[in-house]
Amino acid sequence: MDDGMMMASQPQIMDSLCVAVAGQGGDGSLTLVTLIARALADYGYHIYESRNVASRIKGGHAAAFLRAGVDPVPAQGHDLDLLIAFDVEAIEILGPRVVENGVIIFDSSSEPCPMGGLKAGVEIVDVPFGRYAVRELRRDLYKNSLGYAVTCAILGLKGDLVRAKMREVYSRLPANVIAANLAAMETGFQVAGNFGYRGGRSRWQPRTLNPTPKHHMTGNEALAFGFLAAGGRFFAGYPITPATDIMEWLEKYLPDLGGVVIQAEDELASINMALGAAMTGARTMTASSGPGIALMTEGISQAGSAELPVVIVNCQRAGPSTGMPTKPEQSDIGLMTQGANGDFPRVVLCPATPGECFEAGRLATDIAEIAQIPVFVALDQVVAQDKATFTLPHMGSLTINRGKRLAGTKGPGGPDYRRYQLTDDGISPWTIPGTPEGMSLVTGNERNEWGHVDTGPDNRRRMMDKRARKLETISAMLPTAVNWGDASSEIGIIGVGMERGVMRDLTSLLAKQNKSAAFHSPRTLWPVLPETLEFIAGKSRVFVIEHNQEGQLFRLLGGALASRSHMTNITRYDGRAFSPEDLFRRLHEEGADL
Amino acid sequence: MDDGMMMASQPQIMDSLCVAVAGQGGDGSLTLVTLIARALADYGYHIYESRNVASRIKGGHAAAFLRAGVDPVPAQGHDLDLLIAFDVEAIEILGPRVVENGVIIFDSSSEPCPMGGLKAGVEIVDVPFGRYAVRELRRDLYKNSLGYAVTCAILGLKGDLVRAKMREVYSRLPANVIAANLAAMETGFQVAGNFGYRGGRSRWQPRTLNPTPKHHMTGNEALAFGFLAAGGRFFAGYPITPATDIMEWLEKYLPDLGGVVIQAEDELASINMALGAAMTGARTMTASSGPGIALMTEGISQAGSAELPVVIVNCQRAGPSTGMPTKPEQSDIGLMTQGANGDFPRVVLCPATPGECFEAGRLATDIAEIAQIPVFVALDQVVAQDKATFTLPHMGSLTINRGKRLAGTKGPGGPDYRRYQLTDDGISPWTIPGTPEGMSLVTGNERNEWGHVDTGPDNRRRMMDKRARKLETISAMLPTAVNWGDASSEIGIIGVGMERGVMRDLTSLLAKQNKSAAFHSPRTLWPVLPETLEFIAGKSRVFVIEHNQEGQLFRLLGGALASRSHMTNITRYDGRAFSPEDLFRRLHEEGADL
Amino acid sequence: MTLTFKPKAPIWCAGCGHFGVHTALTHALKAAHVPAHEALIIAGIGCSGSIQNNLNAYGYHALHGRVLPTATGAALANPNLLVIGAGGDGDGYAIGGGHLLHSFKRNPSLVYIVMNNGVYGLTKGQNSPTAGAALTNGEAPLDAVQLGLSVSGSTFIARGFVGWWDQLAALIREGIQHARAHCGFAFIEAISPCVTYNDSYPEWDGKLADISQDKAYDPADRVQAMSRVMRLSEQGKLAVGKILHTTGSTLDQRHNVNAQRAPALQGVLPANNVSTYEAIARDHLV
Amino acid sequence: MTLTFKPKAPIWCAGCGHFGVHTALTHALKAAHVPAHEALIIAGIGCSGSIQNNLNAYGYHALHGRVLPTATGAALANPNLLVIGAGGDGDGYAIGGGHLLHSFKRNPSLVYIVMNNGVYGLTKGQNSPTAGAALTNGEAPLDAVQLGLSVSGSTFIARGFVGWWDQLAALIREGIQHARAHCGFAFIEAISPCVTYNDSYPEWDGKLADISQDKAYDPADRVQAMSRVMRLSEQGKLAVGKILHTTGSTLDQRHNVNAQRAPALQGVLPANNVSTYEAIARDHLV
Ligand SMILES: Cc1ncc(C[n+]2csc(CCOP(=O)(O)OP(=O)(O)O)c2C)c(N)n1
Ligand SMILES: Cc1ncc(C[n+]2csc(CCOP(=O)(O)OP(=O)(O)O)c2C)c(N)n1
Ligand code: SF4
Ligand code: SF4
Ligand SMILES: [Mg+2]
Ligand SMILES: [Mg+2]
Repeated sequence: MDDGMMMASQPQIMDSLCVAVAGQGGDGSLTLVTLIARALADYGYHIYESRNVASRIKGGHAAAFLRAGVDPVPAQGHDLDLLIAFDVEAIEILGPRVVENGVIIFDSSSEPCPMGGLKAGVEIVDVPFGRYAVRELRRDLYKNSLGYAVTCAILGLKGDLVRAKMREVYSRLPANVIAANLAAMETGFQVAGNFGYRGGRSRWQPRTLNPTPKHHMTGNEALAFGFLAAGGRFFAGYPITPATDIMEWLEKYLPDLGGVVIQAEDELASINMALGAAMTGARTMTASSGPGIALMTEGISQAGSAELPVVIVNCQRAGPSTGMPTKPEQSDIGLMTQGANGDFPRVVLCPATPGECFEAGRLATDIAEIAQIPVFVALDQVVAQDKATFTLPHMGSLTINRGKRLAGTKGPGGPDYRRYQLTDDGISPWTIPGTPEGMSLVTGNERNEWGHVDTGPDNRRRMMDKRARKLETISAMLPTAVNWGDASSEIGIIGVGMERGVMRDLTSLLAKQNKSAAFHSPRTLWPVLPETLEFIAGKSRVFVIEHNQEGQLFRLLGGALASRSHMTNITRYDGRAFSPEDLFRRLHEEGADL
Repeated sequence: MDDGMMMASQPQIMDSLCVAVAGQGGDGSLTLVTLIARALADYGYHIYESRNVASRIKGGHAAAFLRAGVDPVPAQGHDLDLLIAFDVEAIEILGPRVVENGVIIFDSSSEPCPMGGLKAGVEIVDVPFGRYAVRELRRDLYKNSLGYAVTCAILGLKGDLVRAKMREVYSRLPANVIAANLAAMETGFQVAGNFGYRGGRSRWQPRTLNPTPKHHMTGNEALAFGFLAAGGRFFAGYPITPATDIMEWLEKYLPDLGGVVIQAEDELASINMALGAAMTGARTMTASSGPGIALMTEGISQAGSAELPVVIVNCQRAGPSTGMPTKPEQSDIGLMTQGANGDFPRVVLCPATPGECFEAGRLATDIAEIAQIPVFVALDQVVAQDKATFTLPHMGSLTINRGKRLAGTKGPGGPDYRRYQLTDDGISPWTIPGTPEGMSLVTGNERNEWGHVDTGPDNRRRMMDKRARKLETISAMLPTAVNWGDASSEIGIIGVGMERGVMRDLTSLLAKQNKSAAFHSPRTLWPVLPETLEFIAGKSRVFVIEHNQEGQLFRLLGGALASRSHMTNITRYDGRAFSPEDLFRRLHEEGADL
Repeated sequence: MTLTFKPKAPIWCAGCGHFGVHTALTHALKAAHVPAHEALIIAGIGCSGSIQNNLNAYGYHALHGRVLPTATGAALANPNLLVIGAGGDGDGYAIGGGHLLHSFKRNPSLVYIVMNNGVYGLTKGQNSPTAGAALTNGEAPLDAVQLGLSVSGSTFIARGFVGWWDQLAALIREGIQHARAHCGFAFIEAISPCVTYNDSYPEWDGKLADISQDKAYDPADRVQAMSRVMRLSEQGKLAVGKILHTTGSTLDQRHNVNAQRAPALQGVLPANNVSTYEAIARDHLV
Repeated sequence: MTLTFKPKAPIWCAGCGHFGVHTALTHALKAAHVPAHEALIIAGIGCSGSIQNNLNAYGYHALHGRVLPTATGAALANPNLLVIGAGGDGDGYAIGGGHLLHSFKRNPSLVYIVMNNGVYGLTKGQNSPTAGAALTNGEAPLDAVQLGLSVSGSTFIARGFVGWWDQLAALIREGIQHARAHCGFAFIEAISPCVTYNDSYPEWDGKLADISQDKAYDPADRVQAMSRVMRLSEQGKLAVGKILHTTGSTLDQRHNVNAQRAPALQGVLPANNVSTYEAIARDHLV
């Protein structure tokens, strides 16, 4: 390999960078991406990480992605600057996405790199990982450490920093494992050198940005933190992809705060444990994905009927049924907004970024207790598991609102205490079990103010109306949409969750062509807020972008009285996110004048 | 009591009659109504029976109603001609509904009949049932036999016929019990005589109509029969009001036909047993009400994904959650049409009469197998449990359609057999386990044509599209709406299930005032059929009548693209049916120009 | 004094066994000196599932079959409460069977009373899992006591009969003490006939074997308890009395939940926790 | 010959215990002479729940925890099939625990194989109900064999170890024969370690007690079987071998289901049943 060849041109200033690491599940692509991300973050880059894995433990194509930028990164990009491929399948799937003059680091242990389908000028850095790693016990880790050094050399990152980061990331591993990996890293630097990447010669040159420390979390983690910071102290769950991380994160932090995380025997137990805890006044959450949420619907209806505060997180994955467990979708919108027996007030929030997830976890906990209702937080696999840099709010500034919760040990104050007192705002003051003289009956049956069963028509109507009024009462608390772009454009584009990021990228793509549109990304899915209906009414053409087949958001908006003669639905349900280019093309196909 | 007084006027020709029997749960009001109904049916009357009971075994106000007419009776009426009241509460609740010059038979054993709130000229026939029945073991039955005779005397029914009917209805009881009740009946005739109802003197005079034998079934029973007649041979269920009758009816008839009825340990087991049986090729059904259906949603999504034919009956009761188990509602429309994880094709039928229930049971079974999808039959407690006379279709004329089911033991024909073969109509030919060389993989995961897991984006899209095409394929089989009234009227009225009957009564009520409207009662809830959207588009004012709070049908129509600027929603959710007068008043309040 | 809800009179059929459970429970609560506001009765759905309306305590009407997860959530969130689950055999052994298994295993400190009448009362007489073989065409009835003994984490298992009222009350009292002392899960099955749909009163007298009469019986020996109960069952008899009483790891212990440290008892104002929250935030810096 | 799906190679991690179950099951099917098209494998969700993709038989991927109701429905609808449920310990003992209980009680003629690795493999390593006390901070693991013995309707209970491959295959074969002879529910637990998340291979050798070695052991004696298993468990040992083998009322018998009379085997054309349907219609005349 001509070692001077690629070095002829000046290194490129790194304003943004897309990297993918791919191989078979178990190859540890995620670890390698984490290492690179940490190194880039030290330069002050904003980071966005995502993954594409199969629903199995070892084997199957698995990829991890990293996008870094000088500005906050809204989504995973499509084009790759650098690909680290551990096998031929990785090249076949991701090779075509490597840009002209991009770099591929390929594990040539067993086969040479197939060149078909690659763009012009792509440089192949051939590294026989297997040969180096063959004697090592933790082969995956070793491969990653090697690849890390090669990558960092190509990116032009400072060796000291690169070395320090690895020590930091591996700090909890046994000393001999650390030593072996540090050695692997040095081997990696040598390999890179063989390709000419040494002595400060590199393909990229990182900027040194204002290195303000940033938080780096997945949506799941940020959501769990928001719940915890809002005083959430009880979580009952059952493992399911892609929601398990929430339980695992809380298991790490909640017990120290006197909280409990319990792994139930199934989702019926999780939701009902949550209801039992909620009744005692603990702020309570559960989380699952489609199949588990389906099992919880009876319990959610019970929360609505018995007026118990509970937060339910749904990390949506591709259905129907078991579907594609590791792939994103937004196909439980009907299930969450309308899928339970009977009428009861509920709220469905839909944050789109880790920062919004933190806020949604916090707010959902407040709203649930204030209105004594079930509150959903709807994520999709992308929002749930992609990991981005952002800044958490100042912890000292957080507050919570316990609504009409009466003081702990004191009686409820009035001459009598009725758990289901009819009130103008629909919310009854309440006190928790253990309060002397606060005894109450809580029930999922229709009942009178005291909690005794009462199916008389007048009582029934009053109780239904009381419960329904709650949504009006908390309406001002519901998070409003994020709007951007050209508000005066005749074209409106609507999307939630994972569509937000690609809509942001689309904005930049349009800007390059001096075009624009009005973007509207709701953060409350249910009730549908008037702002969304107004946005729709104010445009001559509206596109609703969503990840499901039936157009569940589109239908929801129609059901909420939006006139749809000028609305077009753009759906996708193949388990893959839109790229801005995809979206642009689809909009064009639908006649968007963009 | 002046025994001549009430007899002064001529007996009234009985064209229609409304009777209520009420007391505490366990008083046996239903038995008495059955006896009277059977006697009237012998004269050729059409009969409609309904009930209003509490969710407890003994005690609590419980009432049974009977409406008889020379024409088919569409619904329970509001006004009562005759009330048999076993306690004061019954008078308080139902007394005001007795028409001027109506009759009340009152059990005066413990208290005199309260007269407040009764209309002018209501005759009170005081019968101290307790005094007569005190020595009897089966006190309830005894009371009913006594009340039966008193009632029949007042109605002017022939003594012989009345006596014969009792023998017939009680035929399976022990001889001593029958004897005691026949004696009680004779006592009843004497009591009636004391009030002047003897020797052919009566308040009413029955017509002798064409006594064509009629079938007399509840919606639940007729639905179960329709399923059985369509070759339904497997039913798995779990008791729940008001769906249990379906299981009990099938337990009586299915085993003789080589079928199985299994009471599962819960609804998760019922739906999954049903799926297991469906896979073997047995025509399969389950039934429940809101709470149980909520538990089944994961399984229903599995049927949609794995392409298994199953019929799910939902006898809707008032929610949310446990709600009011014995009261009617239509508040699971969202749950059935959109309440499961992911997108999949499904059908929701909504019959309104026992005759339609038979047909829905039959058709649902066919559609499920033809399209290999889950098919809901949505009833409400009124449609499910009210009992009416009608004529079943000629059994010899029934047919079934097994769709693309391949012949039992033969191979599937082609050179290869793919369980999920991609076809133009979305339906894959299938063969059942046990077929040599027909081996297949059936799964709720996304898979390729062979049934192997495949989450590749192209395969995914093709499979989702294939499944979605099924609805188009079976669209011509979906039952269309019943339309009546003045098709050219500017005012349209829409309602399903229990609203049908009251809409029919409203038609008569309007006719008396020389008014009319266009009535449209869909029999398919999902997919929303174009005929309904056309009906809506063709009117200048449309009223959607439904029994729930949120307007779930209204929302469904909006979600299906109906323009709703000229639509008004009339909802009720107090657990009581509309009377035609209620409905007329509500329509007026909403500005209906009727 | 504040006026809260007034307990109602039971709505059961005259002669229903559940009256006996109601009386026994009322007495046991009194005998164990449980203040009314510290007791939380979590009832199932069924005729049995209206008992909470008739007691002077906090009451909750759970979903059908979900008494135990609900009670577990409540007991774990606030261990100062005495949580008493109460429901039918359909509720507890059919739809709730999986939760029963896991409650024996988890051993949360709460009481669970199952009113066993061999039938679904409220839905009008279908067989429950304890219906006798004569009703089920030969299917053997479930014995929850044997089931409980087979799960090695269980600590307190008893059975009483509403006809033997004082023993039932005493068993419930002991169960309450077990749970209140945070020793774990106290399971008490009460044979409570349904006079309307499965009037089994006449049968029981000859069928019940009161194990407490045997002074040599040691409820701490699980293996012997199991053999005894199984042998009796082979003879067509049902063991009654305190069948198992032992110690074991409890759910509350494992989660380190106690009067000071429990979800419902924490000061959750963010202001009180700023430094902890900041430390967590720091964990996520890059 | 028609071409149907081709079984795939397993996707488990190298060394996973489930390979052993796959091999044992393949051999048992062959040894019991089950034609491929008569076997229906109903798998759960989990790493274990992909076994049906690797076998030459009809296969169904059930919902998580619902192997047994699905299998019961299939076996009852067509008793000519050999229905084999197969899944993980999370699938079968956690979310599916209630169904297991009721399957022991109902005794449907089918085989159920649980691959017990003490862990949720597919969701990456959470504790399953059989996780050892060391992992659960003291919570006693569930022993499904004891559970099964405690339900008096159960008829066939065995446990094998993938390390003792031939015994496991023999147990499965016997279970298949039990089910095919319509003698009821054949439950076989296979100890099948997860090398990735709970590598317990080293532990098992000393811990397993092979009860079949004892010639005096009588698998027809439920009470003795229970005592033996419980005593072993007190000594920290797990009984392996054919633990219970007896007779009892089966679900198929009670529903009068057999090769002639079964839901999936009826001629359901209305024309064949007109007189029966007319008789039913007559029952509803007034
Ligand atoms: C999910 C669900 N399924 C079914 C029902 C209907 N249901 C109400 S009570 C009951 C059974 C009651 O039997 P049991 O628990 O033994 O109580 P009992 O009435 O005998 O005291 C059933 C099945 C329900 N309420 N919810
Ligand atoms: C209703 C539902 N809840 C949760 C899950 C997620 N899930 C998939 S596999 C699994 C557990 C697998 O453990 P186990 O049954 O022991 O099988 P193993 O992987 O260990 O073989 C879980 C919880 C699911 N698919 N469905
Ligand atoms: S039906 Fe049975 S269980 Fe229910 S109240 Fe009456 S006697 Fe008791
Ligand atoms: S994770 Fe464990 S159970 Fe799953 S395949 Fe790997 S070794 Fe087997
Ligand atoms: Mg019961
Ligand atoms: Mg496992």
